[in-house]
Amino acid sequence: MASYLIRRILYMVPIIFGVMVITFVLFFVVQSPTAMAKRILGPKAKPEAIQNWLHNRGYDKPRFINTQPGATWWDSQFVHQMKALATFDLGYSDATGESIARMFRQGAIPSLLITVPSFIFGFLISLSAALFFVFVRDSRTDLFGVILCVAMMSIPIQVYVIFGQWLIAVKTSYLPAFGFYLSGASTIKFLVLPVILYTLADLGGEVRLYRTIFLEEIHQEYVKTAQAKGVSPARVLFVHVLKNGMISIITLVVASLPFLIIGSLVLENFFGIPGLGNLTVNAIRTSDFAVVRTTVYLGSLLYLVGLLLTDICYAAVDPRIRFQ
Amino acid sequence: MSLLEVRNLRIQFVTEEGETQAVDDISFFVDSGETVALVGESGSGKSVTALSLSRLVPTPPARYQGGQILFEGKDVLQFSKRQLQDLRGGKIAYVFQEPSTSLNPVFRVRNQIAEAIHLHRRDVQDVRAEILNILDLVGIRDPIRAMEAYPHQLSGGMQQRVMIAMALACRPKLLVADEPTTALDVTIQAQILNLLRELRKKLGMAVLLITHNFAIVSNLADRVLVMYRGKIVEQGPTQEVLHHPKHPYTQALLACIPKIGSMERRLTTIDHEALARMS
Amino acid sequence: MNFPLWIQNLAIFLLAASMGSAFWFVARSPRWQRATRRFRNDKVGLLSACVISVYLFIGLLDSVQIPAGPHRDRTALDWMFHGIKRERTYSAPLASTSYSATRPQPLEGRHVLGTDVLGKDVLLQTLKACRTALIIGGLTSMIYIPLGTLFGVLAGYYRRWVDDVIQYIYSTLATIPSILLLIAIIMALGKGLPQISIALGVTAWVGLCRLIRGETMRQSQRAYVEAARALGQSHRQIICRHILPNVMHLVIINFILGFSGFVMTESILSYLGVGVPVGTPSWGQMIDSARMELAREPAVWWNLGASACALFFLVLALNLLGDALRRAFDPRGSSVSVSR
Amino acid sequence: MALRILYLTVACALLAGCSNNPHPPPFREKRADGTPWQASYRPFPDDPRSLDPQFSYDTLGHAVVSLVYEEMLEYHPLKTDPYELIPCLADGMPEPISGSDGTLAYRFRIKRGVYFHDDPCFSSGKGRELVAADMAYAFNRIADPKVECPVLSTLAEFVVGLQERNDEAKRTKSFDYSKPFPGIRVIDDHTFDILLLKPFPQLLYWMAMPFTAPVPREAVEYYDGRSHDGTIRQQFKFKPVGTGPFRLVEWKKGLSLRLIRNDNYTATRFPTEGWPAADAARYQAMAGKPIPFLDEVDFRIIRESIPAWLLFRQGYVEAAGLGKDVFDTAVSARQELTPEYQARGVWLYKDAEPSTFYFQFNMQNPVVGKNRKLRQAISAVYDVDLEIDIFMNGIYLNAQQLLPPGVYGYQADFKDPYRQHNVEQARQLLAEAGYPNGYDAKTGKQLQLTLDLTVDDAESRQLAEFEKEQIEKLGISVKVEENLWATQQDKMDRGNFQFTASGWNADYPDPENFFFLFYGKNIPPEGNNNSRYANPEFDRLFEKMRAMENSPERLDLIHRLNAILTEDCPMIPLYHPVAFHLSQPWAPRVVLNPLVSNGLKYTQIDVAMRKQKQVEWNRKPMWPLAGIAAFLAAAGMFAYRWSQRHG
Repeated sequence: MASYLIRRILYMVPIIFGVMVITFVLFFVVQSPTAMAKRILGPKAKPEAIQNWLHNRGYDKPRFINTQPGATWWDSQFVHQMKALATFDLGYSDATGESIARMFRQGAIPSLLITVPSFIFGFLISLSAALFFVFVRDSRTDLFGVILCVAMMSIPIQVYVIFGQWLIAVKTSYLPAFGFYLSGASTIKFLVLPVILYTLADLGGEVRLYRTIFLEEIHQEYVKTAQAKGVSPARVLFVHVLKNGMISIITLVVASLPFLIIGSLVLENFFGIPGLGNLTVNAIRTSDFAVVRTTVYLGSLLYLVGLLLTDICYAAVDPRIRFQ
Repeated sequence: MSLLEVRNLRIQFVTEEGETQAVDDISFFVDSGETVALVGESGSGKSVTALSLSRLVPTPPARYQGGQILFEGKDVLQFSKRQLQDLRGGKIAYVFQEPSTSLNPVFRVRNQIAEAIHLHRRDVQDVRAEILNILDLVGIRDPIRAMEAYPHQLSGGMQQRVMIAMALACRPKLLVADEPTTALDVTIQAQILNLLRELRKKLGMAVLLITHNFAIVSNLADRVLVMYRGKIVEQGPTQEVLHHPKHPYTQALLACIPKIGSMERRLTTIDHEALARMS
Repeated sequence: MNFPLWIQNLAIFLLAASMGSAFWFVARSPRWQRATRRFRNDKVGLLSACVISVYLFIGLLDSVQIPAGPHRDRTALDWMFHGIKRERTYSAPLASTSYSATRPQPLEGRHVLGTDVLGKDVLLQTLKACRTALIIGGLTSMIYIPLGTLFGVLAGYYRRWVDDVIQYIYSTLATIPSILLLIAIIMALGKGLPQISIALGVTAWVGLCRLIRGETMRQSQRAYVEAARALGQSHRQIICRHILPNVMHLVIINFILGFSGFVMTESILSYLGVGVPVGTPSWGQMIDSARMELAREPAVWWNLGASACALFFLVLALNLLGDALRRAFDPRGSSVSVSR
Repeated sequence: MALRILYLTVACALLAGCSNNPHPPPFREKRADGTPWQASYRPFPDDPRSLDPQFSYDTLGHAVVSLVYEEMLEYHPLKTDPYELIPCLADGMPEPISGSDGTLAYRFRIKRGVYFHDDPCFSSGKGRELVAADMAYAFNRIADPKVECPVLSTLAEFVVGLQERNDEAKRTKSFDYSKPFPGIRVIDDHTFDILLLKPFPQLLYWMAMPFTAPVPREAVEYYDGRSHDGTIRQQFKFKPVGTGPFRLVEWKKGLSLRLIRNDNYTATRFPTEGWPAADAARYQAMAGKPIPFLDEVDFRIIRESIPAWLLFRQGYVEAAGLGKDVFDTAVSARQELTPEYQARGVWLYKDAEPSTFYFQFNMQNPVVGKNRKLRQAISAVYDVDLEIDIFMNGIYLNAQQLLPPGVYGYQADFKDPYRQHNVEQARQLLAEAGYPNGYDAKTGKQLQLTLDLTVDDAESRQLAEFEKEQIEKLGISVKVEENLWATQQDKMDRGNFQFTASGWNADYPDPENFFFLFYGKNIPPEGNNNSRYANPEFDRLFEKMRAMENSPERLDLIHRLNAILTEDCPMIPLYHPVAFHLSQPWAPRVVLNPLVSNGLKYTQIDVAMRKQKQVEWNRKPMWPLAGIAAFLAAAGMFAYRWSQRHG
């Protein structure tokens, strides 16, 4: 097990390197830091100020290889970026000069407060709904359910948010239309609406996916065996099929766990929740490349963590898989 | 009264591609303690017949169009869900073709057998002892280890023994073995067939053996039913059908039998190896 | 980078033509015939196909130019709407005065779905956006389907180092969260339909490639491929005659489901400010504008209503069609992988 | 079943009981004397980038900086025509002095008894008194390359020593703060002179801008963003320490900035004159009173305009700008409040801003730069009134010149002959320009122009589409190039564009601050002349006008400058913004001058009225609860019957 994991982690090293190269090319070669400097210092800034800004951040160095006389060849933006990312020195926001590590630490909590409950509710609801539809499979209810799921998937998340905000926050005054602060139990009032909407927006897809997974299990031979044993349809579904289906589902779900921390791009911005999603959208809007590329990089790392978790999870829940 | 009597059973399949008459007006019976073989090529409707005995054929796409399935004199087609669940496993038990997929991969062998016992034999006090007992009965040498194993940790022959153990766990009156050896190595096939024969003697249950293999039939069956395109085209005592087939289909089928002798020779040569793999 | 109209039209045409010919090409195999038979009995699938045809038809209408008089780039669709006048600004559906609680002014004409901020007919804008959606879907498909299929088949067939290289490329791309990669690419390339399509294509081929690679590996181990190999057929022949036709259905299902994904993604991109360029009608932008418009008093709902409905029905139909095709090819639903 | 009903009731009660107030509670409920604590909640569009007064150069930064820091001078909060500077930290207006050696200088006296905020950066924890050395330190900071002061080069042209100190620091790669700043002559602790290189009447305006705010050296050195004894101190730019009426006590990024009253504040009081006669009673009550009135200012960061408006409607923020989408809700055709908002008691304010928006051409571009008639044609075809009507609620002022109203030299009755939306004239001009009907007379090809814009949201997108369509009325084709903000800036710098939309907001109300945008020596990278307009005649007049005090002669020069710009058309003036603002009934606005960014120090609110209105405006209807209950009941029924059927 340990050696397997080490091998997996080693395998990720070239991938991380690839990600770093891609982000570097996208953010440094194609977009010039000079434009960024203008953005930060304001349109009225003088060229010296810009040169100064670039110099202070090392953006005036050559891109890949330093060919200037007297300089070491690795004294370049690329090498410095690689080094910084590899050592988790996330640097400072181009826009505010704040420590990115600190921004991410602060943003993670609100994001998790939205995503974790949505994830739990969403998971439970979709699991039950999927089991229900599988239980009544091939009936009118099932067909209706599938169409409903697809319909829910076909609505962009913005429409959910626009409608939810309008209905609950504007028309009824039950919940705050906007805003967020951490303060014990009363934080909940800010979470209710985003959590509901986030759950709803993902529900259709999840139910449909879980339903497909369970349906596939339903056609397995062992289901026939169980029926022939005299096991009731409910027990067949909720014990035999559920346990088998859960293997696929849990591994899928585990892979998405690390992403909970990123939060929701659209939702957080609409509700003014200062999470990582909001941070990212804002960075995109203000061309804060330091933050955007860190998000890309961290997102990639999270994905790889997800893959690793999936492997571990498989080993944990599927008796058929044992690491050699 | 026969243990099982099927009268004029008709089953139709309705799919997007049209309707198929899977079982077309068949009648037969199985007496207590008797072994009956249902023979036919694939697609002849024999599996559907077997499954329909406890209404395991899913509806839709299947449709029971008519006839009766009398088990101990009661019509299975009129059973409630509750009665059906008692019938299945409790009275009629099944052994399927492919043991590797027919066992639930994520439950231990113990749990799978225990489930059957819990469902039909509430009176059993020591379930664990009973499981060991049954596993021993089907010839598993290290029942304690097998009990705690997951199906994939067992060899094909062992898996099929577990299937049989599971079927026998509730002392059924009728064991329906749906091509129980097709998926197995030739060497294991013989072992499983021997096991079935012994068990039938020991437990005195009736066996309905579904197969396309006449070699098995001649070894095991008292009577033979030959099925072709959903109809029973010939039936009678085994020796009579084998040696004096009346229906041309039966004659054609018999012509395809592999030489029994050669099979047995190979069987003896590979036996040790297979045993070694099993333990 | 902005392609002239005829190239965009070509995208739509190629889209329709390639779909048609792909069907025709593979429809002879028994597997496809079985699937066609099953599909014919699938009411939901047929209905979805009809809905999609309507969208395609509208897209085509808006691609045919009728150069008449001073209006050089007027399409057939514009021509059909030519009687409808331009207003100053918002007006409600079928209203006779312009939208305003306090300053209503008489309108030039009646508009079934009202007008938008610039006084354009919302119905026409909604219909014109079909073409934008089709072009995004079409151009993207032209990029990602050949890429994904080719690399998938190569990786799955040749294995060894080819597989390693291709796997490395797509693992790396898949590792970057796709929405961020999309935004980064568009930020780097600039705005525009082709750029969006390239970005979408770069992120979308990964999924297809992985799917095709898996299926190719499965097919390569089948007896008929072994047999072909034994008969001394070249790799190219085996790939073209045996492997490709047997993975084609996955490509088509993936294409249809992917298409709906692209249309949805466009709306998110518009929200993030990296959507289609100014002056290109698109549902995503209409939905994005709706946030502000909905807060007006009285609310301007028709923009959101029209665009969200148009988007909704297309995506719904595509999803249902994809499902129906999957059912047709695989009645017992044993390939979960397609749905991810 | 009974349990389920109980749950439902509890859930409903919770839902009904919970407030939709999105703000955290104020720091205190009551003041020390028992009167209500005045906490004001203000919508704030985004985090400021920096609160370092010498660095910050954006409206958001200034909004906070000007409450925490103060400068020698400030604008009179009530006078707008003309704008008037009054002393703030200075004890009286500065006197210009000319030395016998021909040097130019201004002498400032600092008020006595002005203290910095109490802060751990001072050894005693108590704020120290402000002295002249702090001003020298502030100017040293302007010169320090590490501070990145954006106006350094502008000031360096006039103030003695800035350039040298900057060059020296660049040479030695470190800045020696122990050396006195040569441009400031400290007479005593409360008197200093600023020495000038050449006449610079605009200096007084600069002395009212945050760049020249005195900064305590202790704070800059204390807040270094590094770890000391295990605790990380903040960076100075996030932890301002000034002499102003408020102290920043909490800044949660993306959420809020919270300031509370500086109890030691004595520098200024409410003005005793200058208010409009119509509102005399209200102002008289405040005249001469100590300020600030508020105990707490809570800037709530709300990036989207819709939520900000919703919160205003619900009574949870004190002020709101009127965006185009909500304009009709609150303002009627006669530009008055609608009955609903009149009934609410809301205040409406109309602020003409000292800004101009315009199209600007790249004069170095071979197509538009060399073709004056083409530029004039575009000017003539553009329907600014329609744009104002659709996008600016019809309230912006149609601009005919570069200078906005209120700035010295503005000509109220001036009409730009090429800016009258005359399509016939436009076609005529276009034909004369060599493109009859939009087609090149020589090659027969349609003229295609590229308009570079920053497009980042729905509104800017709609506006871009409008602008494109307007110019295309000429028969030419316009391609809108949508840029990210940074890309747009980059193009401006490199001159890599044909024409673009732009705007300028007055730093100070002097025509110099507008005309320098077209001064030939200000062509990038030297300055902000993004049009790259170079006209020797214009430059000569500009230089002359710049050094003059206001006089009829100067006025004449300004008019001539304006005439040159109008004829040459390097830019097309579009409009001067007029912002409509609403204030809640309990928080009427006091300040009338749009140049004043520290208006909150004059503001007060009626807490009791706010409480009452908030309840009134947030009544919760019962129908959604009934709906939810009905839905749950139906679902329960269904589940029950279904379970009955399926055993």
